[in-house]
Amino acid sequence: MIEILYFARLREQLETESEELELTSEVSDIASLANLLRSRGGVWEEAFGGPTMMSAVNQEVANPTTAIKDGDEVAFFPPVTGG
Amino acid sequence: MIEILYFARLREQLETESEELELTSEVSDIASLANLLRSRGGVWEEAFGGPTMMSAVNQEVANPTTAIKDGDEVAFFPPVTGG
Amino acid sequence: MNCISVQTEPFDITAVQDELRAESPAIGALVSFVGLMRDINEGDAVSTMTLEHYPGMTEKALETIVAEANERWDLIGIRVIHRVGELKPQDPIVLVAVTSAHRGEAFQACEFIIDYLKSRAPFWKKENTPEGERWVDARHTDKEAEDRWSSHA
Amino acid sequence: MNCISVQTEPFDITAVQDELRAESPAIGALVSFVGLMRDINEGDAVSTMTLEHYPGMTEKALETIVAEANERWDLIGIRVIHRVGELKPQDPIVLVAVTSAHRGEAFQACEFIIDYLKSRAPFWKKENTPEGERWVDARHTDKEAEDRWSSHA
Repeated sequence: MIEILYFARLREQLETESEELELTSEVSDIASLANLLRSRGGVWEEAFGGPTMMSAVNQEVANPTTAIKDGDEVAFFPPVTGG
Repeated sequence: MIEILYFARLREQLETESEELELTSEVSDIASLANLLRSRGGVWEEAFGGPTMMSAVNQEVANPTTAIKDGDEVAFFPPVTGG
Repeated sequence: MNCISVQTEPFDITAVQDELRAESPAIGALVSFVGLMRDINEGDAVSTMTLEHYPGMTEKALETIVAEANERWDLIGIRVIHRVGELKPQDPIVLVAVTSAHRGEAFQACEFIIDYLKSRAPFWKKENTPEGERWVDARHTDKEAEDRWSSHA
Repeated sequence: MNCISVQTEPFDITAVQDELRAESPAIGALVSFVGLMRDINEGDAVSTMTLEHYPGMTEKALETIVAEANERWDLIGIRVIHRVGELKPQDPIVLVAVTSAHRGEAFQACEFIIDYLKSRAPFWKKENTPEGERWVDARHTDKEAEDRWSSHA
């Protein structure tokens, strides 16, 4: 099981703040998880089809090849705009 | 007639804060004025013999070729150390 | 000393700077950056703004940025304070203040921290304009500002 | 708005920054530098310091520096305050504060102004140490800091 968090514009677009997901063998890193989410179609396909998504694993900035394992906290969000 | 001002370490070394000087034909710029002052000997020769003197004419930073004319306010001082 | 804070309450720019410069008589320079909410963005009037963040990760990201600044430069103290929640025009959004013995290091570290914060720390701005709410898009120049520092590594 | 002041009285960093950032809702960035008196210089303890200046020329020099910063960058406000007379360790000596719409310009202008001030404005520091009074020598690094800006011209 992993926890997935969505923030800002993405949270509104997906109408989802967070979810729990059972890890399957097809999901090993950020790229494969994003593929799985995109395959849900609709707003998910739209949201995960673009090139400018940022991600984090256990609260540290991740990239497509960052590994995901059971118990991880994964987050997806748009480019940051603080400061 | 010009007014000459001396500041900081230089003022203490020369034991002079300011003086008035009648311009002669040999003084046309900062370099020739410094030569005249150096020719006084003693502490004047010491002070104006070094390479690191700064100068100003009418309160603007000058260099050896800056012209001096009657009525000018000329200043000599060590490199600045404010801020 | 280094302090990081993410808070909904306004912060006192003065108190922070006074505290920071009193920390050591070896401090010769204090450089501070205050980011303020503007009333115009991309040509439109903005009446209020809401700042969302990722609690937990935000603090971690700021700690990483501060630790990296301390590795790169010889600093005495650092403060990073970032507001979240509702803001009005002219409200301070972020304060980055750095002290060091000499000014060059304080200037570089302060700019480094705000550049990295802008492209790495998980904060998002949503503006209220006469046309309704809108999420602020990341500025291309912020990424460029961050990239500058890579060549120093 | 630009203000320059050379004064024997201590200055209020807060009041200056508050005034500066209240000037316009278009301000997105406030960068400030405070130069503080250190208790150690060149390895020796310093108990007090006296700052001498060239009245008249000092103000002219600061005005020239501020005018040049305004020509180079798109700024909203500038404050330059420099103390003269007797100072104690941890006293602020100089404040340079700059506001602009975006941070890059404010950072560059603030550093430019203090770099130029350090090598162009007629101030001289005399320190009191256990061995007696001594004039502070100009730091070579200040001249280098100023020279950096020539390549931008």
